[in-house]
Amino acid sequence: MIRPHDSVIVHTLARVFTPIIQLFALYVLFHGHYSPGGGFQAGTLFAASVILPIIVFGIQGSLIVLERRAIILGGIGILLYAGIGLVPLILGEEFLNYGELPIPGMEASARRHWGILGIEIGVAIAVAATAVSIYYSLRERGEGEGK
Amino acid sequence: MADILLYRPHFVAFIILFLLGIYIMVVNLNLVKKLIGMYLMQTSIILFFITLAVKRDGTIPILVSSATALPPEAYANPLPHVLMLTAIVVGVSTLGVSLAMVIALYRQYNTLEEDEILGKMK
Amino acid sequence: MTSSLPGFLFAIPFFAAVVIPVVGFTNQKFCRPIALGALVFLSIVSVIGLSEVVSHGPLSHEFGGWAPPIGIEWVVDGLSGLLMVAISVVSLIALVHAGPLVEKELSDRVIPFYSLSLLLIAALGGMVLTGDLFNLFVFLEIGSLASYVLVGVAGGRSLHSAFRYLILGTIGASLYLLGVGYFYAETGTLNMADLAQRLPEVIDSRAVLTGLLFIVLGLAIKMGLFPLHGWLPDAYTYAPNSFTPLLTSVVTKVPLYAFVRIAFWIFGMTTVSTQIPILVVLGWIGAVAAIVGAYLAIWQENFKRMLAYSSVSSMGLFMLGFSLGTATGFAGGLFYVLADTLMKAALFGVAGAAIYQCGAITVTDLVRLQRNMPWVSAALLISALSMVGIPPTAGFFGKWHLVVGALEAEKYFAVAAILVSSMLTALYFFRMFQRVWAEPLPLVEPHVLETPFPIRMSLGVLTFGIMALGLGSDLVMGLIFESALPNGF
Amino acid sequence: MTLFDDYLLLLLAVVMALGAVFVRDLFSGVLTLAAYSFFLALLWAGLGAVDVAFTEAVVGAGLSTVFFLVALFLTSHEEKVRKQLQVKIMALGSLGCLGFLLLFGSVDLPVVGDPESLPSKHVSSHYLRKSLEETDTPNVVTAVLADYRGFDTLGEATVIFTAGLACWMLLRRRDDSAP
Repeated sequence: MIRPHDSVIVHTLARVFTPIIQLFALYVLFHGHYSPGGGFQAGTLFAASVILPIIVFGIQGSLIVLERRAIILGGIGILLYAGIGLVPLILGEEFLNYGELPIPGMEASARRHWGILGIEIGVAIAVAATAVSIYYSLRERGEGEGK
Repeated sequence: MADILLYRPHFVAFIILFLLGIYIMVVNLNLVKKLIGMYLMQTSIILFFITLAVKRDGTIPILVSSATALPPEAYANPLPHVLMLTAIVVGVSTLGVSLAMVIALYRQYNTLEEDEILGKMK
Repeated sequence: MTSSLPGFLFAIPFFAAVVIPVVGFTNQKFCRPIALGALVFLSIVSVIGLSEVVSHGPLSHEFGGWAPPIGIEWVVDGLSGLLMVAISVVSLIALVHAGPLVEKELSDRVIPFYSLSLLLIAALGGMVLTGDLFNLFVFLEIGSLASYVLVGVAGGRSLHSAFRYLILGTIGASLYLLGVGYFYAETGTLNMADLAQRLPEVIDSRAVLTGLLFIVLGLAIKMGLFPLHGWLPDAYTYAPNSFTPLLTSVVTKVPLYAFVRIAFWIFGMTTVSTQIPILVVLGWIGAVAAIVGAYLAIWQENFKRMLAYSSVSSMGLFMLGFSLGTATGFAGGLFYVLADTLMKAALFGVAGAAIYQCGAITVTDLVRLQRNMPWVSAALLISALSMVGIPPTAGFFGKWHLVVGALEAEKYFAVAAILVSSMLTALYFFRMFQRVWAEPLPLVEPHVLETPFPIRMSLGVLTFGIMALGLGSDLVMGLIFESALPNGF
Repeated sequence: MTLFDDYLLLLLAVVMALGAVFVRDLFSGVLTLAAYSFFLALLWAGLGAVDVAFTEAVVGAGLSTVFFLVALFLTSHEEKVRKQLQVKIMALGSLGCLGFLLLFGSVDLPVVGDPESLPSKHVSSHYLRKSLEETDTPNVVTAVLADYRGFDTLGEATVIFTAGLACWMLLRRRDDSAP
């Protein structure tokens, strides 16, 4: 049984760190074109920012509404990724060919730039939601059953 | 043979980690220990690929200003990095699933030792 | 020829798999129609793909619009098109069959069952169609994760066998990835066609030899080839009945396909038979596997376990056929793979139906089928005759072509192995016939009814398929000879 | 990065790996594994693979450790010791063959750090030359990951989605109904 921690220091640190981690995750996501990082790392960091409060404050204090729906959000992230890929396929080009995305007024390379950003957001959503979902699944027994 | 051991430390470390990982996965009867072995095996393969990407005096594969500023020889090879990012994700996914199996097995048999589980099945 | 058709072959099952959990949460009833609809659609598209290949030559699709060595391409040629048709059609039938069983066994897990099954099918399709070694690894892992879980979801023994499958499967996948790394280190490319061009220059390198050995070893674990089949009997026996037809018919065939693709298309016939003579070794392993698997099957009381060892034996026969080194042997091996896909789906479908309807687990229990379940009994009879190799079933023609190929290659040990394994197979299936049809009914007969319509229909279609493949064997062999043989024959 | 640093980090990583394997208490083992992961991340940053290092630090030392720890909290953390000499000898024998094969194949591998080796030339030089022009992305790893080999990345996202579904399927309790 995982019990919530009751130290004030831990609580305060968790409160302070959660938004910082989220901010860093957003930076990693949107700056992935220029520096190390990208959708996957951002998603994992975001998942960490959701998991940290659950570890510290206990599962009751968490976004319990997420619990079973997290995996749906993961599916939506993947649908975003694959949907961006599907648009060119339906237009008669190749799957995932962002150069052929119907964005007006852009060079092919710029379209690819924005296409990459779009799929990175999809990956970030999918990874964050799925990691949280795995975490919830793994500790599901922690609720009523005890040990 | 001897010069490999001296001049390819990465390769030697890779062999040690890889064989250690498989050995633990096959021999150890504790389910979590098996997964620790699996983690070692997967990371050792990442080590193998990353050393393929190294170039002497090469910098990280983020281009400076314009593509023509530096020749390709000046950057580390990005392809193995990409492959290994995927491999890391595959590794953590496999780990998640296998830990779920371990927890489910523990719920049913109340032990993490494979021989005890086999004993309780009979 | 570039075409968008392979892209749709990926997109159809993939989108369906991801949409199912999203939609399924509002109403669980949507899952099954979405899954079956997607598979019908997939089957149609893959048949169209195969006919395009036969009339116009291979189709390729460059993902992201990048030409092959830079990007990833998918290729539908004769071999991959044929296997794609087999996978999509058989998995459609297997999921139709699974319907009533899922309601009974996994009623609270319908959503993930259909979603993971479709992910598995999408991954198998990806492994068959991809022209890139690393892309193959990614799909290998998706498919493996899905099948580990679907094996283990019944709990208890199935969970333990799934854990062992996971451990061994991960070792196999890692060995495969390592082999790809060795190839990459020697050639600098991951694309199969590009690799085939660049490998001859470095074929004497020890690293290439090591890489090939690792890949063969890894795939051999995944396909359950004889000395490395440790995970297979338990997984086949204890997996939930709703999943076994899919697991046993296609999941192990696809790593075999990957081996064939790498050995015959990347390395080429002459290389693997003379310069790096792995075919000789694999031929002997196949012969031993065919005999030992059939011998072990004789001693099994559990029906599913008996079939599992029979699968080990079949895998040996495929390997034997591919290693003969003649066109007839190769085509015969491929034909037998197609036939076995149908036979295993039918036999495990019967096993699942028997457990569902009257709890018949052992071979002796099957006696309960004889009077009240004519459809299931007929499917059992015909698919078992096909396993033994009685004309005019598909199994007979498969073995016939294998024997002809072995005689052409003058490999008499192969002929002997095929005949001995067939005789042992006949032994355990005839013993089963004797128990099921020759013995009187037990006095207290439990009230047993015929199975629900989806099970009956899918078993009927599979039985019909076995007969049709047997009667149309000339047509299929002609197709294989025309468009699915590698260069060098 | 000098060779000396590599030696040091590799040595530390191997020692940590041995520790993680041979320590009896599983909690200590998992935490040692996190340290192992951390040293590997440092090593990869040193070898120029910054993206991999970042991911290893986040996933290997972070997420994997969290998963391990949760699993250990919910199960037990004692490892029982027992003798199984026969299995060990057989395993050591076959692993010896594998190790010999690895050493045998390594002789012809390209030298570490050789810019003229084949893997550094053929496909990868295209990425390094063209990615800024073709995809407008200076980080070549991102460009290759999300565009040139974007299909692999879709597969990667699917792998983790599969794992999420898988855990959900395995661990939900029987009495749950779909929400």
